[in-house]
Amino acid sequence: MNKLKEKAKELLSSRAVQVVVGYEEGTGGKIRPAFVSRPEDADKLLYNADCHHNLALYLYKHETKRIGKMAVVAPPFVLRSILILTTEFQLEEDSLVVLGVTPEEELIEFANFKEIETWVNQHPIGMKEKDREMLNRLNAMSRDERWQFWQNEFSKCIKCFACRGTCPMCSCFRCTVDYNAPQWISVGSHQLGNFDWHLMRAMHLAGRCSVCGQCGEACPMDIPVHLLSFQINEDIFKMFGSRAGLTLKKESLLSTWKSNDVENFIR
Amino acid sequence: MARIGVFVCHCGENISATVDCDRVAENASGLPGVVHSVDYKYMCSDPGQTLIKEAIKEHKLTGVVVAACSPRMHEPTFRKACAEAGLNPFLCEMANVREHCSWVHEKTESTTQKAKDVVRLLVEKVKRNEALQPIKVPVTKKAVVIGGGVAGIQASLDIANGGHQVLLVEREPSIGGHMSQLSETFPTLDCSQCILTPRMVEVAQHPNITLWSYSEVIGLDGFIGNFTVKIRKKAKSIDEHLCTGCGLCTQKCPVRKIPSEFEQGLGTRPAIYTPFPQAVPNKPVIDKLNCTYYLKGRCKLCERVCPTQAIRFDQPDEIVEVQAGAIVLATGYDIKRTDFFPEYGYGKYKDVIDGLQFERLASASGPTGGMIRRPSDGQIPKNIVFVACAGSRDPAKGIEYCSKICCMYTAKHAMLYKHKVHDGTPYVFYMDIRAAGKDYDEFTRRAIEVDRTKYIRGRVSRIYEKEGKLVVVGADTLLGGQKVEIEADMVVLATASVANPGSEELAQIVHVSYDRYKFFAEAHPKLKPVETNTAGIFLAGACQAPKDIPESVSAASGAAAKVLGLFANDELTREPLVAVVNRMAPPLFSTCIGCFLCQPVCPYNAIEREEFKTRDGKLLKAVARINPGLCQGCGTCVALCRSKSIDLYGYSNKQIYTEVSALLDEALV
Amino acid sequence: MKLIKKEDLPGLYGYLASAGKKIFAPVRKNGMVSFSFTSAFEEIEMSYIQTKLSAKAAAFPKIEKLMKYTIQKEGQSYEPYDVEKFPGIVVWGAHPCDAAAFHPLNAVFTWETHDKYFTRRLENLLIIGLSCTSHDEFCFCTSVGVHPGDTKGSDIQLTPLPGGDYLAEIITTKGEAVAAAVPALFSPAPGLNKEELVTSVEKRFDHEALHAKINGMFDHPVWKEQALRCIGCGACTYVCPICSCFDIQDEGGIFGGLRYRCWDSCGFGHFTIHTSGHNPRESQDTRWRQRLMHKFSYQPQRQEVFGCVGCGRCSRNCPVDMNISEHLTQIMAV
Amino acid sequence: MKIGFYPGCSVDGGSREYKESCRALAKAYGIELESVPDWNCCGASAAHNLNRELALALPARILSLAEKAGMTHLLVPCAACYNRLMLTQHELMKDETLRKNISEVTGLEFKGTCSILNVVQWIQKWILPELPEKIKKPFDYKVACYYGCLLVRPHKVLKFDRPEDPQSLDEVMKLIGATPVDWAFKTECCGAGLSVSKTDVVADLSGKIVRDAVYRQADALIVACPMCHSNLDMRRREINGYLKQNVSLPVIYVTQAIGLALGIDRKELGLHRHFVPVNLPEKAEATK
Amino acid sequence: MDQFEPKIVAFVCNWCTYAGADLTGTSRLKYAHNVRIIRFPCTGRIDFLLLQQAFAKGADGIIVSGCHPNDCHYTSGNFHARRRWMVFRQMLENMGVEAERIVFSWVSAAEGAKWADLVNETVESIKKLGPYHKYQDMAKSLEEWEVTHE
Repeated sequence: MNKLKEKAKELLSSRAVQVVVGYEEGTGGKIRPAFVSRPEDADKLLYNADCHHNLALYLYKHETKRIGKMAVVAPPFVLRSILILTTEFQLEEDSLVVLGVTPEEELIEFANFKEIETWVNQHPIGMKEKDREMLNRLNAMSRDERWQFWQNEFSKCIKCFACRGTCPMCSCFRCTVDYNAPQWISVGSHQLGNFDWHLMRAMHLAGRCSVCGQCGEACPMDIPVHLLSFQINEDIFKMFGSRAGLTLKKESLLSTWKSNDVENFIR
Repeated sequence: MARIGVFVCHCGENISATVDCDRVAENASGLPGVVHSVDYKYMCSDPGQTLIKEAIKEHKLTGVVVAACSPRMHEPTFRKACAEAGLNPFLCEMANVREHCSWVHEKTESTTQKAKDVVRLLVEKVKRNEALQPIKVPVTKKAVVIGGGVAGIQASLDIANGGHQVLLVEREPSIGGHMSQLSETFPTLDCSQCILTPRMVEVAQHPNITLWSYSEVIGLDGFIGNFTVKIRKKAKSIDEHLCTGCGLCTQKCPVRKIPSEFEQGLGTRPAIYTPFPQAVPNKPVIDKLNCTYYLKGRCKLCERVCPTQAIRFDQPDEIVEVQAGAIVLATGYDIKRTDFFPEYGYGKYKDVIDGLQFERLASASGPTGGMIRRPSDGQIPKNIVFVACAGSRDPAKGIEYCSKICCMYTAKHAMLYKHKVHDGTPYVFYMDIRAAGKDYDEFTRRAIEVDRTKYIRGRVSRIYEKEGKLVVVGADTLLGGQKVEIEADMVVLATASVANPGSEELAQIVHVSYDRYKFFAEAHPKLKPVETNTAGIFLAGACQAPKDIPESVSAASGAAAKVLGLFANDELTREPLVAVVNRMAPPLFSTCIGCFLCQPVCPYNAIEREEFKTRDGKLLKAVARINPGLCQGCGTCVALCRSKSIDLYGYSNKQIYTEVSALLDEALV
Repeated sequence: MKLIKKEDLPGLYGYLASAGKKIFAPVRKNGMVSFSFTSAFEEIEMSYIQTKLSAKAAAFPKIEKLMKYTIQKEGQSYEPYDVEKFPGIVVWGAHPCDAAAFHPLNAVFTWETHDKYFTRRLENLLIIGLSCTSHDEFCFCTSVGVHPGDTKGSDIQLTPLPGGDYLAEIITTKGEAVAAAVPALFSPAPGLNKEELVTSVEKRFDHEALHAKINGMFDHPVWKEQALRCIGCGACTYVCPICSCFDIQDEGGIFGGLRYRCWDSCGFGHFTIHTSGHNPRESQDTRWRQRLMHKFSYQPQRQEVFGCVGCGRCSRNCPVDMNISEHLTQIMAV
Repeated sequence: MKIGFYPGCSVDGGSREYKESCRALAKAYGIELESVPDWNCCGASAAHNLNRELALALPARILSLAEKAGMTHLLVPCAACYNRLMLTQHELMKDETLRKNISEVTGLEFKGTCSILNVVQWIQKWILPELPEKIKKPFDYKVACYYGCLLVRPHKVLKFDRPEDPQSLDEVMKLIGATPVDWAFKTECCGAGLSVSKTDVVADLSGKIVRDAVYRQADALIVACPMCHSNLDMRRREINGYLKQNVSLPVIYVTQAIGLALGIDRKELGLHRHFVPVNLPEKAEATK
Repeated sequence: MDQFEPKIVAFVCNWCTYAGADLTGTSRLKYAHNVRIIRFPCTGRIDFLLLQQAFAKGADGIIVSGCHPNDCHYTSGNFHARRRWMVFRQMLENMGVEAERIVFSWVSAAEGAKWADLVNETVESIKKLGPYHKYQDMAKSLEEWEVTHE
């Protein structure tokens, strides 16, 4: 990881970038996002398997953008997010230096986003064992059991929107849940409001999710919301053979179609 | 506070027979916001309409619900009535209690209940309707026709004869297209040029037609009725006003060995040339890539011989912008060539030629004066093989479609050959004979029965040269797939018809969609064959799909009719049921964040990028904007927009959401 | 100072339950301790450092229904919920920070207007406090004037003894009433120094000094710096025992519905947005500043209470580890 | 430098000279051909038209082993093997579940990271670059390049050369000084599938190939597939019978031809192993 | 309770299915009365949130119907819709919602009879499934909310 620190130092002292968005150690060994704008602070940057925050989130916020040009420490899921955000016009290639980090914790630099595209296609992201197990458990359930499972989980929800806040793909300024003409989704965190919210969110992420799992990590009430996106992501791959974040082509799953999309339920 | 009027129609007995109309009206009168509710025998009758008009005035109604037949039947009627009473027509809605209720159910309580529900639903909707103004778009009554083949010519003439200005833009030095290259035409075997050239001349002389040959469209802005077309007029290096077309220069030009495009490379032309004798305009252009002066800086022989000093070596390309109300695309087609068929040795063996080349050989004005001669040694071929479906209907070659014209022209070629070489034997390899069309099948039968053409049902696997012969290896599927080998003197490939090179580029320039074969896509495969998805842009001829002459011509006339229809009005009035992206004060400008996922969703390319900038030009925000001239109001973008920043007039989020809620807000059954 | 044996706690629980009280106590469910309504003493978790959600829900639930309304042609009619029907609630085993939090919360709901829903719930509240015998790196109560043994806010305060029994301090008349009702459960306490029983939380800063300093820091750059990683969610405010912001909503159809209030958060970008689209707090740092200023500058000024009891929940539950005590310490340093 | 090498049964056995000439070439370039450890049958013989799972599992195992051995490139001289390996990689890469299933069968992970090269691709990548300066004795002969069916088809999977009229071998031959003839049988079937069972059909099919090559006055047939070779070389007696004449036209592997141009010893190239003796007309020594 | 009469909402496009349902009427074909039709310009306009809302408001079944593929008045609205429903339906399955209560169909302006059959079949199948209590109870959660329900 010294490579990363050195690179960050170099970028900052050469003023190539004004801030490096990365990871640092927080309270009690927790990992948290870090914003380094002085070369001497670069030493606190780190990267390891516990770095789960999806830093792509910060790349388009005006709060960070106003600091100046950014460099970002980018594990594979951040790389995918960067591609998605680029296809959605939320990022410009020239406003960003991407410091890729491989699961082996090695630094990879990219001359341009095209290279990122190539790289992510050569390096599929595996699902965490516990998530894989949970999905298998859910799929093994009867539908009523699944309903019950999610009802219980959602009953914990307090509508703090940490899942939304921490997700780079929730790039909307005004979320549908904040829209009140009409009030599509109840504001109160009662059972219906919670259910509608989580269903709507999962749908709005379908075909756009970089499967980083950060929404689940962020939930203070330990609701595994990320599983909704993980599962549909798998289903979408089965149905359409595509995964989000692997291309710079501007063709989001639900904004495109094929005349030969195969479905078996329309009469 | 809303003041809604509800008017329940009996439609004679049609509704009242199964629906208890007065109870429906009474129930409606109990709904919040309803200030007036009546039922009447015939709402669409004059007295019925008067009833509504008076109620609007008397009760100061802010919305009207007519519970009667299907809105597809009488919505215009009642909206007009409201307008006459001073109520914005878009504040009138219809509850369909006939087609969807009284006619499909027996007389029961639930039927009346259903009527009540539907009325309640529309009352809630109409409360949220907005007064809308129809969109008016001025129309520039001038058409630009792109492509001067037979389709372009026909479209231009029809529009011009309709009394409107036409600008015909042709890429080549002359109009005429592929048809001018043809010898005879099926199924009548009349000479192509004889029927085409008069039309070409008519174009040149028509007061309403401006012809720009040697020109290309390089840009298009605007929308239906209001296009700005950007055109490059390539330098012809001559002053057209001075040039008389005497042709002296073309005779004197020392560079003579340039393969002629018009002759499909079977003949040659000089560097300053007119493609063919009957060219329109019949004035030469200088081919800069081959002219000695442009290459080496000396010669200028043409300049010296020109009696009118019309040569202009320093003439630059000219870029012109033209205003137009409608565009007709008539860019035609091309055929597959050269090493696309390595197995047929096309491009390798001189005597393996394509259909257009054969047309030139057979043409009286062609390089051989109409004699069928082998390009290699000028011998008259005694055995000639025609290969139909060369590339067409061949997934392996990536061309799955049928090129449509080959069956017919191959039969024609066989006949022409037989008429010129009586002792020769024509063979035709084919998959199926597709001769659907007036006098078409009779024609192919003639080729087989009268002219004794040997038709072999099977495909050719390989053609190779051996001892001066072309060995054609194929199969005869009617003989149980037996292998056939024919030693031919000449082979003619009916190569697949494909989209013109550059059609994709043009499609992107003018924003029309195209299919996977790069042919332009019609707006609707059945009902809108000459329209494109972009309003105001129409299709004529083979640029949409392979077509023969009569089809191209009728498509062209169809397109012209559409244009004339459009030009019949000074301004377009469009229902304002269009989508709109919200706007608000800076620094937000809109809740749209400009992800532009809506752009690929729009079938009409109506979604544009609007940029908000600081005074010094720094980009603050880019958001979506919907061009009301192009939007057709399908609302797909509205449903897709995550932040609900897009809404659709007439079917707004508020309206529809309320409909769903209102429906179920009370017991349905 | 009394003693209550651990085997007598169920008795106390039983009495309160039989007295028709709903008992709101820490319960451990799938790895998470949270205040919930219990039906048996066995459900209760007595040894915990901090619950996920605070006890504030007992008086300020995440959803409080205010009234029913109906819409008829003639007009609308309203039917407010009857606060007299509110149940009596016992908050069982609240640590001193949670117990202390009801005071500043009350200060908000009785400031200028008198919120009948909250105050009635508070009146019906009996708080059985539980001194802290352990803490974690997030606890900083001592820095904001609360102490792990404090009895402020509790009616009865229990302090765990090594053996498992509890010291019981009867603080208020409410508490006395209970003790008087079940005297058998309480025995005289052995002479013990309570101080030695409770944990000691290191003091990181002085809240009065902080108050004095932060008042003048409105335009200080530190906010921008600190708020950079904040994702603008509401986790901190919803787990906070004092945050009291709420939203009011109507839900229903064309013929009527009901009005309720529910938790809201100053962390949300839309919290202050105007219809025009203008937003007085349009960047996250201004929202973060608002949260701290409100707790340590405005509330002390206007209501003479601090908006923080140092329970550390906001930091424990922050998805990006916005550690409040760390930030406050930093603010003291700048 | 090291490159993965998958001999397969024929190159390892009947067509040993092919392997020998590959190795000889490699040696001349200081390339080490490292055989895939514990390699198995590619399934070209029977498996691929009997049992799909087996047909995929066999090559998958080979590729997995290659990956495990850290091979980034794998040279597969036999066109049949090459074809099987390519098809398998194609199938598995486009279907995740299938990939999983097959991995379970082989018990080895399959990543698809190893790029498979047929002999021509290998030559293009590693041999051509320094070829001109290495040539000792230009291979100055008229040659008929015979590609056979498996080297260039199916095109949508192999993406190698033009399926109907391939050119790559001709290009290589030109580079070593040979003159490729234009002929019609580059990709016609040699009857490999029936090589053992129906030699009369082989005689017919291969016979036509040989005949045209002779008619085009070729001095040699150039091949890149052991199947083709054995048919055109080993079955020459039947072919002669079919053609009713004795044809002495030699059949030479592309690797042997290059080897000769590089002046590598005939024995090292295994030329002595052919059934049809390779005696090319002596040309004026043109050493450079 | 007497015979269960399901509440069914139909979301249909204006150009094909709405017209098709009109044809059912003009041909006087009878069908079950349980369905209420809401008219959209195109299936592409139908927001999945509306389906959630319909269930929440107490619908036992939903019909979504528009133009056959390639027949869309707007050429591609129904293709977009199809993808949306493919994903949405799967999502409902994953969350344990009884997706078969939503019946998707292509009904053209010429298929008056098909519309009648579609409605009747849907009503029958929903009757078999019974009222969608699960969802409706969840929707009542606010009315039944008590602070003691924490």
